[in-house]
Amino acid sequence: MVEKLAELKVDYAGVKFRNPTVLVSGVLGTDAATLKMVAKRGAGAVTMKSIGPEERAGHNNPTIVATEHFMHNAVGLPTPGYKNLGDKWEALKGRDFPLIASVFARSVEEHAVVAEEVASHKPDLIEINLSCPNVKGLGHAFGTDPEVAGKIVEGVKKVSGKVPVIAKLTPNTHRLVEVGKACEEAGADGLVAINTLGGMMINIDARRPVLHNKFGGVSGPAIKPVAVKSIYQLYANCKIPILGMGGIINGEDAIELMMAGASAVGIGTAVHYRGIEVFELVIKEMNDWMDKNNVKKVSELVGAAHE
Amino acid sequence: MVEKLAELKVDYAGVKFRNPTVLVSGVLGTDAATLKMVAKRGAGAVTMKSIGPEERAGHNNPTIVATEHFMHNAVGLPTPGYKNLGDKWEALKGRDFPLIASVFARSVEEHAVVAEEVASHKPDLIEINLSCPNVKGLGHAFGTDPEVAGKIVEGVKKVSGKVPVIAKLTPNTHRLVEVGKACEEAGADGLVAINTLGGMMINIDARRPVLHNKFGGVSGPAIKPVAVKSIYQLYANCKIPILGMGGIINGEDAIELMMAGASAVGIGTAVHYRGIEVFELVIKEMNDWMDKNNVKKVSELVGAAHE
Amino acid sequence: MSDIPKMVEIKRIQKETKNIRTFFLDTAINSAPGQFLMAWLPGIDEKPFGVSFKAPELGITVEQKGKFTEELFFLKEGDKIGIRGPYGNGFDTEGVKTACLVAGGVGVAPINALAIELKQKGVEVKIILGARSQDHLSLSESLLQCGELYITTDDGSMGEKGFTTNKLRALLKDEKFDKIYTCGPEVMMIEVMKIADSNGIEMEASLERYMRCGTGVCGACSINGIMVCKDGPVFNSGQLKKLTELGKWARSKSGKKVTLDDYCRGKC
Amino acid sequence: MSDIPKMVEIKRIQKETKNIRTFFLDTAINSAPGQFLMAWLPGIDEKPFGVSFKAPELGITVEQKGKFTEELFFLKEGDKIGIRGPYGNGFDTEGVKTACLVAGGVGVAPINALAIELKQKGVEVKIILGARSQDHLSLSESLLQCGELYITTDDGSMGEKGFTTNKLRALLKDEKFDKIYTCGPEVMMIEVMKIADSNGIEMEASLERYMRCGTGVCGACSINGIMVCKDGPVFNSGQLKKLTELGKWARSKSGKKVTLDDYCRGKC
Ligand SMILES: Cc1cc2nc3c(=O)[nH]c(=O)nc-3n(C[C@H](O)[C@H](O)[C@H](O)COP(=O)(O)OP(=O)(O)OC[C@H]3O[C@@H](n4cnc5c(N)ncnc54)[C@H](O)[C@@H]3O)c2cc1C
Ligand SMILES: Cc1cc2nc3c(=O)[nH]c(=O)nc-3n(C[C@H](O)[C@H](O)[C@H](O)COP(=O)(O)OP(=O)(O)OC[C@H]3O[C@@H](n4cnc5c(N)ncnc54)[C@H](O)[C@@H]3O)c2cc1C
Ligand SMILES: Cc1cc2nc3c(=O)[nH]c(=O)nc-3n(C[C@H](O)[C@H](O)[C@H](O)COP(=O)(O)O)c2cc1C
Ligand SMILES: Cc1cc2nc3c(=O)[nH]c(=O)nc-3n(C[C@H](O)[C@H](O)[C@H](O)COP(=O)(O)O)c2cc1C
Ligand code: FES
Ligand code: FES
Repeated sequence: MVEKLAELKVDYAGVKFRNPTVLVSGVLGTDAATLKMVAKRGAGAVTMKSIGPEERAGHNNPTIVATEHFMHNAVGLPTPGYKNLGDKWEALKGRDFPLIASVFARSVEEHAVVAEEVASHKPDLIEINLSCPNVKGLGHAFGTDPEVAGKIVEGVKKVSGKVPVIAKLTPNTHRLVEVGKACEEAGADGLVAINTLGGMMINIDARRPVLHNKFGGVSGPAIKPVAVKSIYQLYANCKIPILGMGGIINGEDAIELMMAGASAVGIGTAVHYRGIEVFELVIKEMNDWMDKNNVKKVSELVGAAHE
Repeated sequence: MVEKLAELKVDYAGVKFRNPTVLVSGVLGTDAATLKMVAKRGAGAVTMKSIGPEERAGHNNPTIVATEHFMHNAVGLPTPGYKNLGDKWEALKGRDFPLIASVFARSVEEHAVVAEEVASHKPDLIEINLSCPNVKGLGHAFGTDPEVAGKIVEGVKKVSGKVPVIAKLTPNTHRLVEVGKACEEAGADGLVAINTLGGMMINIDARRPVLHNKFGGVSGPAIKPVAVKSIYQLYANCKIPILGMGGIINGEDAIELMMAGASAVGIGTAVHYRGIEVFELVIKEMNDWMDKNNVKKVSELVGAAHE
Repeated sequence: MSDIPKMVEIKRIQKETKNIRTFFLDTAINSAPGQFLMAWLPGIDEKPFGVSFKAPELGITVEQKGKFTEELFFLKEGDKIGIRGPYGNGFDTEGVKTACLVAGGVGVAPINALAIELKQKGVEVKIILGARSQDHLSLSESLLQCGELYITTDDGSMGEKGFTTNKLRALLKDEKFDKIYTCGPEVMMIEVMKIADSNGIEMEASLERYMRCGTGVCGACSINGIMVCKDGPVFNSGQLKKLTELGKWARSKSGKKVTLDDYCRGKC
Repeated sequence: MSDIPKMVEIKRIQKETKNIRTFFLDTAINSAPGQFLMAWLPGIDEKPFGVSFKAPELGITVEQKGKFTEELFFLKEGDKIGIRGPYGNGFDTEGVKTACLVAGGVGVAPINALAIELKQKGVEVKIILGARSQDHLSLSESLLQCGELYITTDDGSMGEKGFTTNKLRALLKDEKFDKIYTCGPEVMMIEVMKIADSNGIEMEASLERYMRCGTGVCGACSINGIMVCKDGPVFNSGQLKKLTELGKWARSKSGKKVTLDDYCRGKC
């Protein structure tokens, strides 16, 4: 039972994770049974698929494709809507693993509406997905504007009660660090970095974008260097802890993101490449590396590449 | 002699390229002999390593590393300086291939100073590298601010005489399209997209960033979807032609970038993966695909994924 | 390795009934019976279809039901569609010497691929093929080559009038099989499972849920935390019995829990 | 496949002279004689070094010259350095039955790896090892195991006083070789090439230029448009004769064309 090794426990934004690996939002988080299964298969914490203001079917397929270098998706934020999740919350009561509830909305105010209801079901953390397009703004994501991002965090903090609030940042901007700082100042308890990188694939034989939505997010090995840089810069400029993600496939990748400054690490796309066993595998690989390098506590790795 | 096939000729910003493949700036462009060799080995046009305001040694090594997914570099813009290139210009006189001169500088005004001298040596195109950090600004690259980018292009256009001016954009911003439009309005004859994606790699055994400069640019397969999206959006919003680059390894990749909207395509990192033969190979692969799909002129592919 | 759609030509279209066609594709894919492809119509959608013929030509057998299949039925030989896969686990045929295959409606698609393989392996095969009416019956010619074929229709328009499960019960009075395989409406498959259980025979069923990735990543196809696309679509009775959602619940495109009935009526 | 530095332990440091040490590394790399590694000292720099010993332990032989090598010389056994590679083409030994190896200074490093391989292949080897003085002479013990060894020093502090090229001329009066291999200062290698040519003997020399990528991408190491890191570092006399920059020009870190003299004095 690798996940029971004491040295792998981490504290993230006041919540104890059994180990640093976290199931990211949007991957396998659709129902309670799956979340429980992922926790059972080793994840230190799990994230529910992002919850939105009203029911959305998401985009037509193809929504998710992959090459050897990356996964490319535009699922279109399908969600039953925050009011239609009773069965899911019910089934997650009495769980023995930390649960992160991801939320998104279409305006600053709506974030608080969704988050208030979500907080009442007592997830262990509320994650604000700041990467959604800001329909009222310029069309860019909320996460490209420090001021707007700060306001969203502030609004959610007012209604979240005792549940810590973490802000998930988009890498698709030169203002990432400013946005992170604004969230911290607004009271965020932690940061999550990074969401997917904006991209597009064209099938030349069809002469068309591959994804039904044309544009989509890139994740997996291709974005690891972007994740490492983002985390490194956030760690250097913010004090709140970082849940790092982007391109982790194996234990060494996880350690790399931790050395950049992550207190815990998300795993998403790797489920595609290595299956659901990836959590157990990554934990084992981290443990092996730590043993070989005489590292007693995984927390010693956090920010180790900064000197 | 594949490069002689009529249907592969393209016109980019008023300059005729023998075929759509272009050696990108920063790869093999250090000296005249190498540029000639690359042209001989098939490239439709070649770009000189970016020329700066004064001699710079660049960073210590490691400056260039690679994995199976990407190349990661922070060479640090080494340059003899625009005043120390007499021998190179001399050796490039009477050439039988189009030559792109890439320039960079540290302020809006300095760009014009460098470009004026460069223009006097009559390259076929002047490419402005807008990705350098703007030391006088917020530390971001000039290419993240449409207003500044426009001013730089305007200044260079004033001194460039008959040499067309093209602006090379950075993908590290949510304002890419705005920057492209600003350059177009300022008189740019073409756009170049994309430069490298900002990233970082950490060697966990050394507990250190791999590149001496810590941060660096990511190129190769990992950034292709970012390049395709960038080019697609620029094509939809600007009228001037696009020299597309980012992650082209084979002929199908080149066609993908052209279908996104590129009139010609840059090849850089692929030299690492396939050697200098990559130009001949890509041209052959493009030609094979065109034959199979009954496409007579490569220009028919430009923007074909837009409907 | 790459899970991106590849455009392939429709080499031949075989009309099975008014509503059912088999599309033979100009490509070779090494798939096991029970595995499926994701088929893409650019600009329309991408949906899963079981492989009904593996060789000499790769075939999928499709019933026209709604938007996607309607668009697919507009296509002619020579047109192209995108495919990726094969995905899923496929049927387990190890050690099987005698088998009974029970197909309902277009669930016959993967059953046909299985029947062909079992025949090649020298397995003794009996097949029960059922549908609402003649219009929903397909691939009987191919199945006839693979073993003894029994046809049932709800309305009696072809074969015996009645359900496949009635026929199965009847057959089991005199016969024994190493394994029963089934694909069709979930209620039918549950019934087949019960019959197999009470006769002490191993069985496998191929399930259907809404799918996006096809590779076990997105969670859209979850049934009790099991991914139908990757852990399935084929499950044996031991596995099926643990699926409390079987026959009752499914998840709509939005991820909302809906009754299987609503799901099948497209009310989601 | 991955061209990123891997941290490896220094297993053993062998002092060759006051200024030259061989570092044996705890790793196995399948390199051919003449290939080189990029050695990384985190926070300092990364530089190319020829492989001097391939097995049983991988070794590089380094002369302390400036910043990087000074830092390297601070390291002790058990410390780690990063390496990537091997890079470059290596010497061509096909069909060679008798060979003469001419090494100048620390150019002996790849020559030693070559001598070991030739000896193993049963090639008859003669080696001329020269340096400014005894302090710059290294690996003579290893070379002695591989063939007949002649030592020359500019100041006569060891072996014969004089240049390696004088010794080579003397040897060639009585002997014939299938091939001459050389590594050392460029002027010396050019002289060796001329001698080989006038005797009608094939030759190969290993060149040195400023390097960044090591894989033929950046163009830093260009000599007449040929990448020393990838097309070389070993060239035969036919190739060398086309290199008009040989012995005259090099490129500094900034990419500026400088005289070879300035380059070697570190004036760049
Ligand atoms: C693993 C797998 C394999 C499949 N193999 C095949 C196959 O071999 N051949 C084939 O024809 N189809 C197969 N399907 C179903 C197929 O993917 C589509 O769902 C079907 O073709 C309907 O698509 P549509 O867009 O035309 O209809 P839609 O517009 O989606 O629906 C039209 C109507 O069809 C009915 N319908 C839709 N989905 C279902 C369902 N799951 N169960 C019952 N009724 C439904 C509803 O009444 C709905 O209103 C498979 C599905 C899965 C998950
Ligand atoms: C393919 C290749 C293989 C090499 N193999 C070896 C090897 O096996 N062993 C080894 O010791 N070195 C080797 N070198 C040289 C090595 O890479 C370094 O350049 C050298 O160690 C000096 O590094 P430094 O930082 O200590 O000195 P620097 O600080 O760079 O230079 C200090 C002084 O050394 C002298 N110097 C530097 N470079 C050269 C040069 N190219 N030619 C002549 N003098 C120079 C100059 O006087 C300079 O001022 C090789 C180089 C190449 C390109
Ligand atoms: C299929 C898929 C769906 C995703 N959906 C969401 C989502 O709903 N909300 C969100 O915040 N992030 C979503 N993401 C982003 C991931 O949570 C994660 O930030 C990103 O994929 C980087 O991690 P990875 O490389 O380990 O996958 C999704 C990613 C994938 C691959
Ligand atoms: C080693 C290296 C050095 C580069 N140097 C420059 C440069 O000096 N100026 C510039 O505008 N772009 C530079 N680039 C970026 C490339 O020109 C190109 O935009 C990018 O690499 C994407 O193309 P690719 O994926 O084909 O390499 C460099 C890229 C690499 C890999
Ligand atoms: S369709 Fe995505 S997990 Fe099954
Ligand atoms: S060192 Fe980069 S091309 Fe040789």
